[in-house]
Amino acid sequence: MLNRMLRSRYLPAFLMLAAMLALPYVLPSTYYLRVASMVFVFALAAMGLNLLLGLAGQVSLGHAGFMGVGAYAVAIGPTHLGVPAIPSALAGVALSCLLAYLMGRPILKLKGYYLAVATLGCGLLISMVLTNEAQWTGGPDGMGVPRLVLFDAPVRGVQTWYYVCGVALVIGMVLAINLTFSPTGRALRAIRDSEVAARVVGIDVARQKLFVFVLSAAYAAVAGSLLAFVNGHITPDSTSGFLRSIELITMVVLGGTGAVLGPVAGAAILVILPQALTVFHDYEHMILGLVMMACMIALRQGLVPALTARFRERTA
Amino acid sequence: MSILLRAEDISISFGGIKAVSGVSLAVERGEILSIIGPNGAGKTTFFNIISGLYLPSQGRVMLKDEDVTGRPPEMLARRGLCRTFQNLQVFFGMSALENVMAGRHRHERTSALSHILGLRCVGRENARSAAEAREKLDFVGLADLAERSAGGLSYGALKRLEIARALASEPELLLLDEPAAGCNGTETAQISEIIRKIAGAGITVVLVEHDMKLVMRISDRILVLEQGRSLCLGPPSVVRGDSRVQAAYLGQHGTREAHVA
Amino acid sequence: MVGRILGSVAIAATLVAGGWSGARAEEIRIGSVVSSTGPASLLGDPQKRTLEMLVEDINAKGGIKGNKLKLVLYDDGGDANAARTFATRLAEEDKVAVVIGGSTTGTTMAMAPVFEDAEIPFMSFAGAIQVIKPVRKWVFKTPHTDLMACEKIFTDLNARKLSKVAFLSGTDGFGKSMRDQCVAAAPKFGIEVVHEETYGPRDADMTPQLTNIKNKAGVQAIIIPGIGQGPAIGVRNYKQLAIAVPLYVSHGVASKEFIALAGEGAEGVRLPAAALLLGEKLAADDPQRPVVLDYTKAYEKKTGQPVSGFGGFAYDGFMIVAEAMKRAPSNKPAAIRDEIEKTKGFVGVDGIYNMSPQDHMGLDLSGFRMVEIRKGDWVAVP
Amino acid sequence: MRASAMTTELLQFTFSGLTVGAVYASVALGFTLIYNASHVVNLAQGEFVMLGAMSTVFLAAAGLPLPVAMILAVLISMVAGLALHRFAIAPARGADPIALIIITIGASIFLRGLAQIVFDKRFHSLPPWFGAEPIVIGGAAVLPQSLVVLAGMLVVLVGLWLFMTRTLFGRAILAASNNPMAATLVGINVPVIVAATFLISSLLGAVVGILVTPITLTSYDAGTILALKGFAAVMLGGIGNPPGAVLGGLLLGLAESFGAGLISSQYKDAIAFVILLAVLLLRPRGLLGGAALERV
Repeated sequence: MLNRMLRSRYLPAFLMLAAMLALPYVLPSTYYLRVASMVFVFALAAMGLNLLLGLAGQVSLGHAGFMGVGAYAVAIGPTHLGVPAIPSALAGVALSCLLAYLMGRPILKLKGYYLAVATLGCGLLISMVLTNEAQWTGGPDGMGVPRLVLFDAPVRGVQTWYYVCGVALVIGMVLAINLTFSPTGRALRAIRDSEVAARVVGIDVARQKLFVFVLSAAYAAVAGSLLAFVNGHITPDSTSGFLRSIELITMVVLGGTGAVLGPVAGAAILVILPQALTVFHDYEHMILGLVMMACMIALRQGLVPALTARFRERTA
Repeated sequence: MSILLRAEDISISFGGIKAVSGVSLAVERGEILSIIGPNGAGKTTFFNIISGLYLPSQGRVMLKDEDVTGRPPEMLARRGLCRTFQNLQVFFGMSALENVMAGRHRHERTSALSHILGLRCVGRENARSAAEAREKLDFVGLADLAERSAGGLSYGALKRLEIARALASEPELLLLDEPAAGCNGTETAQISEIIRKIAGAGITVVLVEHDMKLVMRISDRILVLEQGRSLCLGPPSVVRGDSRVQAAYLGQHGTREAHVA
Repeated sequence: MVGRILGSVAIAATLVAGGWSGARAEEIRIGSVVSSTGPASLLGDPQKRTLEMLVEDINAKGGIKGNKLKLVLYDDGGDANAARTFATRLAEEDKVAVVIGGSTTGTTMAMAPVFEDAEIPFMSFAGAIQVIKPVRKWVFKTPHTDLMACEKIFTDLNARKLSKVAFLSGTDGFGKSMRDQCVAAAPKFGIEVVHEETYGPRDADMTPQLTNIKNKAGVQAIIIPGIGQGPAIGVRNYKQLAIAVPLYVSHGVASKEFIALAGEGAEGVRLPAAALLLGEKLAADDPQRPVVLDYTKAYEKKTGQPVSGFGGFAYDGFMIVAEAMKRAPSNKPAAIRDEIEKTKGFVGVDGIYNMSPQDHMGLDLSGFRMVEIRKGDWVAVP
Repeated sequence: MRASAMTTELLQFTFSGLTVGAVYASVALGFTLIYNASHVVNLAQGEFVMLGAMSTVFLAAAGLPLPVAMILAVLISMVAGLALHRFAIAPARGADPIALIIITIGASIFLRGLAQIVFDKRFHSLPPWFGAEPIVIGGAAVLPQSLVVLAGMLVVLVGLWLFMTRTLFGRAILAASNNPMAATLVGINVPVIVAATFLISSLLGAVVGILVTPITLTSYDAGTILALKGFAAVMLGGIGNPPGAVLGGLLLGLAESFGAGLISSQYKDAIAFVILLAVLLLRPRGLLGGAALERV
């Protein structure tokens, strides 16, 4: 049984699930649960981005925009439209997918840095709308998110959201693993390695790219909705800003694009590091920059792939 | 004999230079047809046009009596045309088996939604694709290396891997762009054997190749291009004896050989 | 209930910690989350410096009722999400008795629920009115609301018999919030907003927007709500285009360096500002004069930088809390909260505070003064 | 009469756009230089601009004469550029482009972190070279410093062009950017060339920072937005193409000023990006990037 699990492609998801269930018994206070929830939420968004970047080799520098759509959906729905939170969240995911579809259709033809700047532009547009349309979004200061009410009981408490985020991450992970080892996953990896070769064997490159772009936007939107629920107050910058997009892509690359656990590791670094670096006070940004550079120089494929390779070398 | 692919009066130019001009060709079902010519004669460009990568400025391409000029390669693949590349276009981040499984793409029927959800039908389909892919790997003699990462294979093995991947798409017409380029004698012999087996399985093969011995040995017909124009078309014996070919092409034989070496 | 138990546990833990460290007196932990880096660092940085200076100062004088203070300060970089995490950390890990800080409305609103749940008093430096309206039991704030700045400007416009204004507002939280409050309040003062433009917080040139305002018929005054470099560049471009109508900026530029940055264009520009800005220029009998001069001197000596209104918010916030702690029967959060709410007649650099259960800011319009920039210095407008 | 008011207005927008655009263009040019030699997109380019400007401000405040402060500031920025190459880019040679980008992001966070400690977090300005009294051209008011910036831009462009085409070293840079392998074969030391482009880019950044600070002001975190806009400008013009970078920068500046002046100041950045997107959809490799042709 254990042996089968160890060899299963779902091993990373098992590990994640086990870690998620064990952590609350180890962590001394809800503050740590809050930090862990943030890791889960950002790991989920980064995992979606990893499908795009790691699997299909396409970059997006505007992914936080889709997080923003998911986050604001659960704020605007109940506040302005009288739609309950869960349907609002679903609508947010749907809207995010629709936006990704409409944007992706033209811009996914672009390659490399051109795609990077186009997605960056799309992310900025979303962020700008969230900032400027203050009558709906509360503007730059943001808006409150009504507490989620399920079966007439408000869902509250850091613990509850910790488990919700953790479960969402594990599910996201399982789905990502499923996709990777499916015909679509092979097609996407083929596109990443050689677009022209993918085309000649009959892979509809445009369609596959669009599919994975929309899927990654869905991940981001779900993560955004969770972020909004956990935080209770959202601002355009903290959900959809340009720097958040950069942070997401940094998580993916730091953790390693090739591995399912990569985005989790990347998110853990970028969420936990600022908490740990507070002891350095004014020097924390310098050290954060140094750590990022050192990581990328020493472990170019990213943390998880580089470490697994080293581990294999040692055991072999 | 029926005509599988017909190229009519194909021309294309880049930056004012005519790379291919007025080339016509009719490929018969079941034959092995080679395209030869000196470097820069427009062979690969012509290939890129009939495989849908470039849009010709003039002329049309008919596949099975259907005008497919300007159709993208993925549409041609669905109509039974597949190709390999002069410069390797292998999926280096995947295993040899997965490379060939990717070639099965157009035969895989499950939906993307089922892929995400990991439904049972996907598992069955994966198994089916893997079985077919192993068969193709066996066909090109790479069965033992199925689980190896493509990045770790030798050059000759990669050349054959590309052929296996193309075969996995079950083409009726296979275009091979310099399948033996850069291969040593043994590897060339293996490739030559594989091409014969492919033709034996009823698949039409068109190849661009520099290795004259290989071309003369396996081809049913040979098209000679020079400076973008069609110089001569016929069976090896005729082409070998054609004075224009000798003047234009075989005259450079020595220098070309040196170049390849 | 749970919160209360946690609160007592917190105090117990602090006591134990104090005992271990060998200190006889209790150490009171004061938490703070400010945006000392990032887009709002203009606000957060002087606040951080002020808090550090004040804690050092009080400890040097023996602490509060013999208890030393310990400042636990985090930088949220202007990110509401990080602010929320640090707020949880202050409440859960650091077990602070009171929290001072929250540089922007966005970060404050993200943190407020945490302290409401943990029942820790929270003194914010955010401008927007929604921080204290509706009143939250545990949340207070020191700066004047944006609405008050608008009212001060409109009153001045009324006095000058000007009624048609154009806005060039920043798209950051401060500019947007003030613009919204001003536009809503305008009709009450008979002010008509005839044209509106905006600028991005990092814009280096606003001549297109100001050209439009200049060419708009009937504009009698221009108002630039915003903070940081934006209003300075706006004023420079206003001068560049030789626009003749009066210009108002907001209390968000309230620092001496604004005059230097805005250059010659600043001549004649008016703004509502707290007493802090006037410094030596305050009347000798002004009740705020000693406080303002004390803070200004101490801050400038300590940091080598001119005081800013944002640091002033932190000064008032800290001092109100310190006074409340002196009065409070215990160092429990609830006790401190109750005393903060009872603050009466506290003279700060931003105004004179009179808090109540209905008013968790406690300032009225009298704290604001209309000042005009003349010959490179502030002058009070009567 | 109305027509002339309109012309004046448009002229005013044009000057505004050109001034801002010149800044974007210079940053874009810095990007392009480094990209051409090493295929690294250096997102720390904006920090070079900041270092030049902030160093000048603080050195001048410390009592140095302004010209000396400027020269020292340029040197400081160049040291930073060289250090960035030596300690972060060179050790990571051969890494993925995206990994290199993350390294430059790390570098920009580091430099910003350093600047907030060494300098401060306030805004600063420098005195304009020829006074603040605007010059009226065709009814539009232009700051003399804007003309200094535009002239400086021109000098930099011409200087760069002469350097690249007339000097052996410049030609070596061109050769290395066209084909690093061949350049190595003919004896060009490519790593030295790459280091040189970092040096030139940081010099360029610092000069621009010093020139524009009298107009735009500066602060420790002024680099981020410049990197963002510079990157957009590069892509608008077509990556790897120096005239494209300049064109892209100027057009982006003009798009913002005309967007703000004629359409909506609230959405002016959006307008600029929509134009960028539209250009890319029509020309997937930017304005001067040439046609895309797949080589197989």
